[in-house]
Amino acid sequence: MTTKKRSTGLTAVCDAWQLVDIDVTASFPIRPYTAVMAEVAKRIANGQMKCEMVHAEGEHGQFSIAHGASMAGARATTGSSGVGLTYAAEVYSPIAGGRCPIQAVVGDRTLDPPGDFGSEHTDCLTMRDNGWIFGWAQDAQEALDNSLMYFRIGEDPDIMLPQIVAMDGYFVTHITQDYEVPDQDLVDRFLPPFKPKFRLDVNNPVIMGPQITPEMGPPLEWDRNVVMQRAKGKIVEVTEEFGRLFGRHYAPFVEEYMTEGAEMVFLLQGAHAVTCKSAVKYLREAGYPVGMLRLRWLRPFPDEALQAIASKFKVIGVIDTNTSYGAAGGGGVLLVETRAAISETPDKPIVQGFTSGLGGEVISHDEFFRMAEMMRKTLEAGQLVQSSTWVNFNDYV
Amino acid sequence: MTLSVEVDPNMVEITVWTRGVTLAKEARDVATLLAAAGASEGKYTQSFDNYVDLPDRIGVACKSYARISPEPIQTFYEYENGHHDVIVLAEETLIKGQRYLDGAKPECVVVVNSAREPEALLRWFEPAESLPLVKALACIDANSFGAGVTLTFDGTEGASDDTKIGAGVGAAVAGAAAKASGCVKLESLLAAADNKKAVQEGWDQVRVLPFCDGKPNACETPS
Amino acid sequence: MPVQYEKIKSVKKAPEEEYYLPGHRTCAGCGPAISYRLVAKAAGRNTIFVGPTGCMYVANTSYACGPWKVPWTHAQITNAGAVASGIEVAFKQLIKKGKIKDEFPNIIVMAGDGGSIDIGLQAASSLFYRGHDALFIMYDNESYANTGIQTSPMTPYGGATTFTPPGPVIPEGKKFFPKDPMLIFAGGGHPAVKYAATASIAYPVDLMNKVRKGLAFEGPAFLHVHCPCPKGWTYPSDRTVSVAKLAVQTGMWFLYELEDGVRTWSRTPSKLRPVEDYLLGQGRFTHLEPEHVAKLQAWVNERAQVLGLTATLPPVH
Amino acid sequence: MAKSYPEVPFAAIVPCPTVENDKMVTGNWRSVRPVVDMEACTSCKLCWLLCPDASVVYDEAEGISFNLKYCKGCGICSSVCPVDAIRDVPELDFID
Repeated sequence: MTTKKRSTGLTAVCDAWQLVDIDVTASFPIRPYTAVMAEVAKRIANGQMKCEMVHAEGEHGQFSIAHGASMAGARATTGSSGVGLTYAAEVYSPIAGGRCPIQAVVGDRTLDPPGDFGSEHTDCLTMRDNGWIFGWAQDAQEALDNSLMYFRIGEDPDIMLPQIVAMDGYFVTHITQDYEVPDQDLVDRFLPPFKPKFRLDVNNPVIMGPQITPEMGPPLEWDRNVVMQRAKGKIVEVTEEFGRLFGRHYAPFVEEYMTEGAEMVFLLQGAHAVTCKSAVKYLREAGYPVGMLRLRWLRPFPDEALQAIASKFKVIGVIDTNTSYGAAGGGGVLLVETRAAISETPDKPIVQGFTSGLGGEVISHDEFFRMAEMMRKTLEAGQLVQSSTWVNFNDYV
Repeated sequence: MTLSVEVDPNMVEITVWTRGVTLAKEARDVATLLAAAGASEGKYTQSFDNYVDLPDRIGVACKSYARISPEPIQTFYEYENGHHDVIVLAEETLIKGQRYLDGAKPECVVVVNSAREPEALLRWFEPAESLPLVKALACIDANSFGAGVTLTFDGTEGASDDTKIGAGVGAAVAGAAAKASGCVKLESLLAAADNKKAVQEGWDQVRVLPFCDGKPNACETPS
Repeated sequence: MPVQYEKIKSVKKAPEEEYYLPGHRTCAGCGPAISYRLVAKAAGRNTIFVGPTGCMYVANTSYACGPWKVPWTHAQITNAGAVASGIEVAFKQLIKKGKIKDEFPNIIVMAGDGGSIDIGLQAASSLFYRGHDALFIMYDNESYANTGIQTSPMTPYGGATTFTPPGPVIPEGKKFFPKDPMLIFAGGGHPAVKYAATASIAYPVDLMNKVRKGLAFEGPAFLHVHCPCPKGWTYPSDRTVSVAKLAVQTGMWFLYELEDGVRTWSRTPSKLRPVEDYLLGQGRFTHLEPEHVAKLQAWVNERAQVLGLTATLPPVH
Repeated sequence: MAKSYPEVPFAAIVPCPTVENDKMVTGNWRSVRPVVDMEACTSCKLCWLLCPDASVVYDEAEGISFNLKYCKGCGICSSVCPVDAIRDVPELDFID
């Protein structure tokens, strides 16, 4: 039976991990993701979950433990936030290149300096070129559902890639919300037991991760590129199946909100989409031809999905809640990726950037309103007024 | 279609085979000396270790390269020699069981550091089908010139080489290679090497067995 | 009750079966390769190796192949202890849940000195602290050898490496004295470690029995194996075993076990040979002046006394 | 024309060898070859146990021999032999 529950996004991911019977998890405390591990520990102690929880010596150790467990055939998880993620950076590529489909949960946190617990997507985005698949959940329900879908996609024999279930620190990790915990039978039907292609098995001994000759490098990298592209098809397939089974229907890649008749759209990912939707409603009532696009995946980046809808709009206002100092366009990672994705699309819209919500700040309704006004100026001008705007710093309204 | 051009048509490629670690310095010295000599003659030159063979291990076959060209070298970063004019084996047993003739240019010269006569080494030439490319097989007993083996990590893994260049067996081998192939002049090599006597001995005492159509001593007038 | 394991009685009675097979790109005369072969022989078929970066990764797996008959996985030079921990808990849990039918395997980390006591220290310490049932072997060739011989914490005082070249300003080369991994890992700071031992490739039967004993203990065990490196220490490759033996004879290496904190000597020489006998044959020490040799001798003598070795010690000149 | 690359295994994972790793044949590293004097050899097996390349072969009937496909000629076998029964002979003294 589906159970209704009120808790946080971290608890919701723990609910998913319990449903999929993870074998191993590796923990280390860092705000704000920590509670998912506290929840696992509690459930192991009271017998609800049967899993080995290893208290790692740091994030580098955490990801390495999960890597080892996955090579031995276990369904393994871990997680982190902020500088914890950058500390573990060495091992991301070996895990993905070794095709070990572990799952990490990330509650975003600003990188130091200075000390700041608030959400910024920069931590998770530093992992983006290592071959992991990931995207952001906007609420606890989506965090749980993403966890289930990511296991299914990542462990698919044609994919075999590690995944990150990302969510904004505090917003999704800490603010209590209502969600449904699906039925165990349904989950069992949705996700088969983990079957690695190869595992450390004395009866079928293999050598994992040997040195290679230079000419083996390009074909191995090509394989990693191909599987990342192949994952897009799997994402569509699994998201649809998830909807049929569980009754919650997600757009595979790009959620559209009030885009009917919209000439300009916000484009963003994660928790701020919840406030954004509300702001869009007010703005529509006030006559702004505005809508919203929310990315559900960052890797693989949904170019085709964006290209298919981009020409419906005249202006896209990309909201980056991350920093990429000195990046092309003067904004963040999403601005660069979005511009690149639709650069060759016929009748492509003007893409302008906004940087907002840094340091874990709320992006308020008022700020959305001002961004909309700036987008309207672009619409009227028919060209970029300013490539990238750091909201509250160099606004032009 | 793609362009069909000959890049660096007049460049001489010298490939020095050696044994890892113990003889790495000597092979590097041969390459360094020949390149330095070529440079002093106004040519464009390069010399470096074959990165793919690194890290080298004691006994493993590995290579050092020298390139000498009358024009600026266009394949400066194409880091493996693929068209050898001169093939040097810094240790005699390399003649057995290595494919050093792969990629040899027609009329290439093979120089071996060995006290044995060239004729005695013929049976091991590899691969045999590449023999018609060989113009001459030369032997020099470089170990006998009292030069000794210099073991140092200078010059390895991209480091500068502060140990004397051409103090060890490499000097005589370089002298022999220069004489047998004509790739550089004796005087420029003498100027470059630390042990000039060994260079001279190598030049004087190299025994050259000329080839024609893959057969030794078949030429009317050995060049 | 002492642990039960099948003891190897002599060289002749060593197991015939090879698990570290011919065909690897280690140096001719490689000390660590000897240790790998002996460890694999002693451990047998039901073994999984974790091989962090170092010579025993790079040289053994050149290229897209390896010499092991049993499963082997790479780990980063930083994280062998963590990867091995993950493997260990996975086997435990998968067996407990009935997801696999495997017999719990011997999990052996073969880490170099850097991967154990320097950049790999944190992960190694954590494996020991958490009590994973694994044998962590530190094959010690006293340098970062794979990268072309750079100093590690285990490089002896006075050892020349490409990062500690001797020169007029620094005549001795390496200035620091090495860490003591036995003390760090098994000196009481990691209570879960019930068994630790030093071994040497020059004493192969002793080494193999220590492997078996370490595996027989439940929980983590540590083995510190002295493995001369002909490339890094610059001596002719046929002398690897004799250099290892000289280390034991001069006290540059001590052979002992720590079982529940109690030290048992594996060899108790009645007198130590002067440290010069060990230094003379190695290129890495040729630059040493008498004052440096005296410092090394004093260090050896002090260690012998601290460890409680009752041998006659050479004078310090 | 596009360069053609070798087929690569999934994630570079390869099967373990069972007898020898013939992807890394090292017999051509050798500049000296061990030769055993069967008269002098006492079959103590020390050379067999201490060969880094597992290339000293022992057979009860045949005694000590060498796997020359892999022997690198390091000379450890001859140096550890307590009765000097193994000699290192220059490799070019042998035709094969």
